[in-house]
Amino acid sequence: MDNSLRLGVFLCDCGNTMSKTIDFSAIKAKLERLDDIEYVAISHDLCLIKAQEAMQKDIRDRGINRVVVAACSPELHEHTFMNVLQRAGVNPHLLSMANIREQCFWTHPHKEKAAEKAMVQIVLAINRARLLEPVEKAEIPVNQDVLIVGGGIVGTEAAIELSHLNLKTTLIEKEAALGGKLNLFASLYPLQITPEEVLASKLKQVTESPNIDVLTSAELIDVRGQAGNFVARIKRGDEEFVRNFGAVILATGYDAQFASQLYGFETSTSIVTLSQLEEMLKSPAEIKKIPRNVGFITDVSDEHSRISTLSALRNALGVKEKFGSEVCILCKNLKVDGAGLEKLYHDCRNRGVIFLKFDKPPKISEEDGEIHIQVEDVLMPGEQMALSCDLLVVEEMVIPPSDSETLRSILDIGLDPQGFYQDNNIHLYPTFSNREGIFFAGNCHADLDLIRALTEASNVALSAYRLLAQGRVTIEAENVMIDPSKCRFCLTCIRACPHNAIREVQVDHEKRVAQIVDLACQGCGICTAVCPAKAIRFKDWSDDQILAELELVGAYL
Amino acid sequence: MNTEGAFLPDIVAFCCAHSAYPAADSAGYLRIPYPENIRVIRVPCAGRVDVLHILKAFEKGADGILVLGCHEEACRHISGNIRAKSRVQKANTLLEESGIDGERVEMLTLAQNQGPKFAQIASEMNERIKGLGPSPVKPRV
Amino acid sequence: MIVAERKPLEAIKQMIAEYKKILVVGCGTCVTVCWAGGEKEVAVLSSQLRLASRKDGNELVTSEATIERQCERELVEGLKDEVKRVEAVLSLGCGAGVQTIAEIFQEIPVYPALNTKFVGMPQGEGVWVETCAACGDCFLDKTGGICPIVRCAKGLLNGPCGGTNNGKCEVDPEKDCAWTLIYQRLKAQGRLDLMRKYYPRRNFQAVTRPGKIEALQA
Amino acid sequence: MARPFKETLNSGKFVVTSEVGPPKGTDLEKMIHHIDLLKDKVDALNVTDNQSSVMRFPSLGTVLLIKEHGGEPILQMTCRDRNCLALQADLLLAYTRGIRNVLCLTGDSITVGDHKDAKAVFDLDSVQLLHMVRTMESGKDLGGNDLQGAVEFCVGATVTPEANPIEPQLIKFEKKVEAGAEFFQTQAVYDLDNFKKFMEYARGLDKNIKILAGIVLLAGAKMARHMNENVPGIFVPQDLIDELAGAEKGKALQKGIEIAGRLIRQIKEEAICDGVHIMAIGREEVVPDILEAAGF
Repeated sequence: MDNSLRLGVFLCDCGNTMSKTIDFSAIKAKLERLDDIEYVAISHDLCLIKAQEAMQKDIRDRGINRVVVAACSPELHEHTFMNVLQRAGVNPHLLSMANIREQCFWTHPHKEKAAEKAMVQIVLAINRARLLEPVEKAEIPVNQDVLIVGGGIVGTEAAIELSHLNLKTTLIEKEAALGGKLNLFASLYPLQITPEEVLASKLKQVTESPNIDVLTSAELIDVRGQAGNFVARIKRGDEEFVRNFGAVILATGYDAQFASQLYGFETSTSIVTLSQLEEMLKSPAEIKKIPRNVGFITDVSDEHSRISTLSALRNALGVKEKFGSEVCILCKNLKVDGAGLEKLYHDCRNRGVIFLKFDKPPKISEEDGEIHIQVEDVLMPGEQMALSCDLLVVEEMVIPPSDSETLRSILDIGLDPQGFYQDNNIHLYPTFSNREGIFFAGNCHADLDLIRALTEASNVALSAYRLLAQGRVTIEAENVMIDPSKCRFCLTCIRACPHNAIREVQVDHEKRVAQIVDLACQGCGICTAVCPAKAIRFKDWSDDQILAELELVGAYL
Repeated sequence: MNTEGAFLPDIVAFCCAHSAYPAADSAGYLRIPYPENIRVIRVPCAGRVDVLHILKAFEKGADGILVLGCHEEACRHISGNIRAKSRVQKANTLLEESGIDGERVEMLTLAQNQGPKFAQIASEMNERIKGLGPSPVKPRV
Repeated sequence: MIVAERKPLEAIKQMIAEYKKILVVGCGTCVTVCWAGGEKEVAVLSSQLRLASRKDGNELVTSEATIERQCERELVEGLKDEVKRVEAVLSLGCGAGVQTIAEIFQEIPVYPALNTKFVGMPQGEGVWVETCAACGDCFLDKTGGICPIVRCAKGLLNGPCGGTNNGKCEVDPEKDCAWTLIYQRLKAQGRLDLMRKYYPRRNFQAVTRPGKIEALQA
Repeated sequence: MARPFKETLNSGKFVVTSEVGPPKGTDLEKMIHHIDLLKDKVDALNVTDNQSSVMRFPSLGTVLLIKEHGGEPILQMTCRDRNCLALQADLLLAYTRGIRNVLCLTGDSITVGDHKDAKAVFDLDSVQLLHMVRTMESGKDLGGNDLQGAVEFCVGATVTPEANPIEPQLIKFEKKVEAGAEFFQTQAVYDLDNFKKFMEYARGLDKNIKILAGIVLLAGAKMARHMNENVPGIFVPQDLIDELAGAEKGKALQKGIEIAGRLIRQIKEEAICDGVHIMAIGREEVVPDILEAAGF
């Protein structure tokens, strides 16, 4: 067949709803007079299979090589129509859409103006269609092994999930044993199971799985490469070795730190942190004097942390159970939005724990091992209440793990303003990093209770599975492409790419240029816009196509 | 362009496909009207918008330009919205140099579900550009 | 790399005020890398000039070309046909590029659109700093690889002046005092003896203007 | 006739010098008045060279005037405005007209002055300038050519004891000593404890170097704060600022004179260094008051 343009325009009046305000056959007649138009069809329901089959047949029978659909928003059905093109034997990227429903008829009540605008939008879509380029698919092999950094409960759970999915993992942990924070917990309320039992059952699964290779006292030194083909250097004692992975999961958890500057006092024998209390609860026999009155202070930092709330509540119950003391929890806010947390709160109340809500931080003084607290309950403004206890438990700030900055620079990923890992887009892709093939799970990137964190472990395992399960990935080859003859290797794009998807390649023995890694590219087009040599072409969103949509500005409306 | 004698500006809105474009759709779902003379151009990220696109839009007759991207710290492509912001600043300067009021270009952020906000932005821009009058470099048709 | 900066549009407009057709020429080497004169900047300037001319009631016609290196005769000669079609050439090259074009197309006026600033390196996105004065008599062996000739506002060779201000330069508090940096680096390397040495005045004629280098034929 | 400055320096006497700032223009009346006022009250008068990069009546012309009026002048030479040919030629002239003292400085940056776009020369730096004088004394010029008739000068240099960081400044100080500086004039000092530390270091380096502490007259709390914020290497302690601020209205200058006098007296009584150099910056007429406040 010759290479001439043969455009097919498919108009959809959305179940006759739009044809009430506009004469579709008039539009059709106008369009038919334009150059290169092979076919114009009016449909009422292009979103239905039957209409799509007809469309597919029209494309095939009439040798249409560019398709314009004027219908609803591409956000809804762009993929649908791309599939139609695919089935009709036309490259799916040769589709151009005019959004005449959401962004025209539904929003512009003035009939004539809406009709006029629809026409402009269709003509623009046609002009854009002329400039479209095919983007071919390609398959590339990926390494199926997964590296999990952090052998706490979340990392361990992710490894177990992946082993069930038959993917091999290397689980590296900087401490000498797996388990992380769970080793320090005295209880797991509201769960009835103990931390020891949870860990024992998980570790058994890990040991029994042929798919999990555990490296304790090990750390990640360096990672090169891209999704599907990461090359990691791992250090264990004096030994350093290299392993290849297709994906990396970070589950490095959090650290807890007592912020004395926030409280204005230091810890002592009568003032302990939640972590110290957990130690006491784990071995109550070692305690010289069981406290009669225990006070908790939480959320002084105003972070409304789930971890802190959960920790205060379950340890208050722990104190009741192990020491039988009177317990009072002073808080600014409690975050009880997790599964079972509301019940945990009620359990505390039912066991006699008193809650006191403050707005201004309480005044604390210590005298002969006795703690005096002055606090104003928000329900009784203006009234200073005086309490005393022989053990005061203070919350700790949840801070990023000490190695997060190191891992950030090794993996070239982002940190949020607090220093936790930065999600790609917190709403859309909560477990994705800014880089393809690198995922986050658990408290290293979000404030989660245990159940949520374990859910994330499963989610992240599935995300890795989706990427690696087939051992090869279908990608869109060279949708964004750097012309090696125009590239000046100025590094602008490499520095600007938010997904770290551009690498340098050697063209011949002397010339090096930047090159897009198709699997890692997420199609934002930032590189295309920043290139000072205009050497980067984004086929789906080329300058020509964008400029084509600027034509006729001023000519119609 | 000028149907009833009154000045109807040509406004181009470059809309990020992850935020502002669905927001414009959402205005449609909610049947919230905004001026017809806003032309939405879908881009994969506000960071795709080049200063050249903005300059050329004026060459082609635009009276005002909006670049609409994701809210800060919620950009689908991490830094695309921040880049768009600084690029619009650059475009303001380049346009001022050419004798065109830099106020004709603005970068704003939106979330997918902010249909009413989109309509409000579109209407406000329309009023602002009406106030400024036609672009001084509008080609004569 | 040579670092340049676009002249203000007003200055460029005045240079080319009398012409209706101009060729805007970019250079694909240093000035592309420093975002001043690559294909992108050629397009931006051309667009700006067209807009400005239309604003003034004229219609300037611009054509655009970017060649690999404006300072090479053979590469500039490739512009022959395009130059014939215009009244003037506007170069977004460094001073060497402008002069090469002017030398080869002597019949046509050639104007500089850039100010060639210095030899430097990038310091973060979109920021370049001067690091070499092209003095012709490199001094870096004595200063731990930090050039006081260009990075000290006064180009001193024997240590800081009295204007060191918390390690910054009195002339510009944004800029580091080069001699503080040199001191810190040499100290870290255990080579402070280099700083204690006396250095006589440098040879200001190491490059006799205009500079010229003749290497043996390869 | 005034005693040659070199003799004064070596006499063991507590040395006092002051400064004359030439005017912009040819009306020299006020400056001549200052010269006459001060020439017999201090051991030498020092003339600034286009101070703060502001173009003025030349230093060389002024030292000749001082000489005519019977004072002992010190010629300040900066490297900013002249290349080594001009600097050498000026010294030849100065020597033939009886000038015997030179203070070698780098010079302020061009950009702080009133000809901001002028070319800064800096053919030499201050250490090289000291070397230049010594070379000329040996009968050669910087090009290695013989001079028909050499020169001989008492050469001084400057140092900033409050520089931050101080170490690079001290290395340069050592280089100036090695290059043959016989006396040093310091940047303004107010914190004498810190200055004592510097002096300890300087004495350890070379006992024979004469050091004159710089005394800049504080005309008020505002000026003190301004200097703290804007002049590198000057630190006015808070108690002095408070003292100035607490002065009665219209009496701030008087307080400044009192403070300067007190500092000088303490330096002299505790023999912290070899003398002082008083910089009254535009208020030369009160220098006698400062001296009086200091007990001279």
